[in-house]
Amino acid sequence: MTVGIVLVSHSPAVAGSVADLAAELAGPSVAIRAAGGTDDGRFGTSIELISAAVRSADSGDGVCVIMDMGSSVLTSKTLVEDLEDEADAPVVRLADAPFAEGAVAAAVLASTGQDLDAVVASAEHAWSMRKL
Amino acid sequence: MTVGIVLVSHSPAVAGSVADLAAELAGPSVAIRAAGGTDDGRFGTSIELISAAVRSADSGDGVCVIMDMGSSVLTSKTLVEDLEDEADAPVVRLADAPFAEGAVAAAVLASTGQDLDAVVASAEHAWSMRKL
Amino acid sequence: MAFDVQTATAWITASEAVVKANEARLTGLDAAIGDGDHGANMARGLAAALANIAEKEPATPGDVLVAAGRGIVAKTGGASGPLYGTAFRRAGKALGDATEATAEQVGDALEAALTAIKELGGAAEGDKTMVDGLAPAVAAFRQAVADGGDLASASVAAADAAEAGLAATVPLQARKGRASYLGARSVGHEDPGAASLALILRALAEVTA
Amino acid sequence: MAFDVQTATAWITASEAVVKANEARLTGLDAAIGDGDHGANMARGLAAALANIAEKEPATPGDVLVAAGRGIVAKTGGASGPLYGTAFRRAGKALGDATEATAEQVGDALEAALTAIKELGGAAEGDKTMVDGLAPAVAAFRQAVADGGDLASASVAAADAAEAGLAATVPLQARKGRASYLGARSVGHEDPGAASLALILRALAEVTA
Ligand SMILES: Nc1ncnc2c1ncn2[C@@H]1O[C@H](COP(=O)(O)OP(=O)(O)O)[C@@H](O)[C@H]1O
Ligand SMILES: Nc1ncnc2c1ncn2[C@@H]1O[C@H](COP(=O)(O)OP(=O)(O)O)[C@@H](O)[C@H]1O
Ligand SMILES: [Mg+2]
Ligand SMILES: [Mg+2]
Ligand SMILES: [Mg+2]
Ligand SMILES: [Mg+2]
Repeated sequence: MTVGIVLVSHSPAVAGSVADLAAELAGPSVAIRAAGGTDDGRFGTSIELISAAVRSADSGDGVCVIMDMGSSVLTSKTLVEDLEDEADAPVVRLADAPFAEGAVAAAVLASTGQDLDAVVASAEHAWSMRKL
Repeated sequence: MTVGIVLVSHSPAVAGSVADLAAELAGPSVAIRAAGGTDDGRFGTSIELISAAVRSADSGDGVCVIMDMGSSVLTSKTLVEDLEDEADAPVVRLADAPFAEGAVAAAVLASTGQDLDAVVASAEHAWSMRKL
Repeated sequence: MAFDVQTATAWITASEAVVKANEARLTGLDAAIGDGDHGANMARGLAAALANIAEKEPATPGDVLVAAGRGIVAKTGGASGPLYGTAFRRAGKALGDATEATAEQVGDALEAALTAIKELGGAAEGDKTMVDGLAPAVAAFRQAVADGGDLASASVAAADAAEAGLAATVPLQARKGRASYLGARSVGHEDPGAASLALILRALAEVTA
Repeated sequence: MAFDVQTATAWITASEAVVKANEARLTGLDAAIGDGDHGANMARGLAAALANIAEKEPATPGDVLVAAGRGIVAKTGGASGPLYGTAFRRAGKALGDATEATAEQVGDALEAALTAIKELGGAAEGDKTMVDGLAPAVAAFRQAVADGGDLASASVAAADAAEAGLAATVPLQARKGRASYLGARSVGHEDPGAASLALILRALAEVTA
């Protein structure tokens, strides 16, 4: 069992680089996909990029989506609604989590074979992490 | 008055891309500097890169440093200790904040001309932000 | 006059045109308190709405709005995309399969749009968002219909209320979206989303006149 | 034998050599529960320590350790850099300007190193970090001195205790550093930082023998 991770950021570079950072720690067993920016590479969000990332990240065990802010959150919520009307859609859960910290926590936990609930919970638990 | 911002990440690409994202919202009045990775571009942290970024970000109103995790935090703490022994060192405060959300909040608040205490507080306040 | 496929299509066409004509103004408002892309976002989204309507050839006004909403969601790129897109889709669904929607049905559709935006974005009136334009517009539209007004006069009432709502966003401090990061510095500016909303409702008044 | 500039320099030289010889093993331990760079980090940091000692030509053993610490902080690149670097600097400062530090003074310096690591990293014993090697080592060193042992025998006691501490990290679950993200999966492996710490204290025992 390996839960997939999708990182949705307003910025293509932020989504991609945080995906690389999380992958460095989680190792190759976890599918971590970036969906950053608009479909023409500007700052913003594309529901089609998120949808493609979710389908690519899913291996049947579900996908945890982590968003940075604003349009990333609203567009991801809209995708979840759309998937409800679709047969055989991947199981998708949005994590309410700090972006970078949640991504690392979720990816590492997914690498240990935990299920979607546990992966989402670990991302959300990152709000209670402190650094100093 | 404009407080400078330094973003310290284990990953050069994460620090740089989050700096660009924050700059997009904060505008050109705020000096936002990235200190990501080691001095030879690997994943990790370099006290010399952080020190150079802090000096470059400071315009006399102080610098708010935001770290992602692990070595970023420990190395930034070590730099602050070192600066205590230095005459005319920039005034540096470490913010205990979620990396991306704290960076955006701090940069936007700095753009409004608030002082270092307020900028650090806005970054730290990002822990209580919720997305869903 | 009733709200049929032609009217619905004319509304989206006129909305696209007026947003395009005001693109620089919307972008300027967003540059002041956001990230300066609202004009481009809306122009792109409404162009995609028109393209999707042309492709789908919808048979009811409800389906016109659903097609518009899908185009907007797909291509806008900003927070306004899922918000307006979901709003148009819910409004379209609220019209059901009516081929000629009454003023009362259009009022219900606008109400559904408002509910959709509030649910998705979590903003209340006073948060300095498009909700501050749409909420008074829906109320004015329904009041006009209750007072015996037709689609044309109710749409004028809605557009007037949206413009008043836009003006009322100036002294507000943003509590949702990017502008909320600015704190007190968001005060003193019109909200970009409330500005585009006023343009779109003025377009409705014009095509139903 | 006392702890003088030659002995201090020999310690760092031997540490660099033994870490280099064990680089692949340290990296393998870190690959299992971290990010697989601890061997490279330590090799780089200790090489910089030697380079800085050669450049500064320190006149006291304390200054040797301070110079080593600065090199380690500057070049290691991982969490081990500020931790070991600050530890060596604080240990060096604890030696003051003694030219021949006694076993007791070296014990105080090791204690200062432990305090520095705990303060900076916030880890306690049992969190599966280098603290689990250093804490029992410091206690064993001081106990040996209290029991009348000299620098050589106290250093052997410290190295033995660090190796036992390393073995004791295997069943622990990490609560600090990258490995803590793994939760229960960090159980069953030696901690990389505790492993490098044991090598460095064995090097001390060898140069003081
Ligand atoms: N959560 C929300 N609820 C309601 N409206 C919102 C919300 N977030 C943003 N908006 C509206 O969207 C407008 C900004 O749209 P736009 O600039 O296209 O998106 P972005 O902020 O992603 O760049 C704001 O002026 C506001 O009216
Ligand atoms: N907060 C901490 N307190 C004490 N030791 C720590 C802490 N964080 C990490 N370590 C030690 O550092 C070692 C990892 O070092 P290294 O791999 O060089 O750094 P990084 O984790 O940044 O890649 C761990 O095995 C542990 O012993
Ligand atoms: Mg915008
Ligand atoms: Mg935008
Ligand atoms: Mg490591
Ligand atoms: Mg590392």
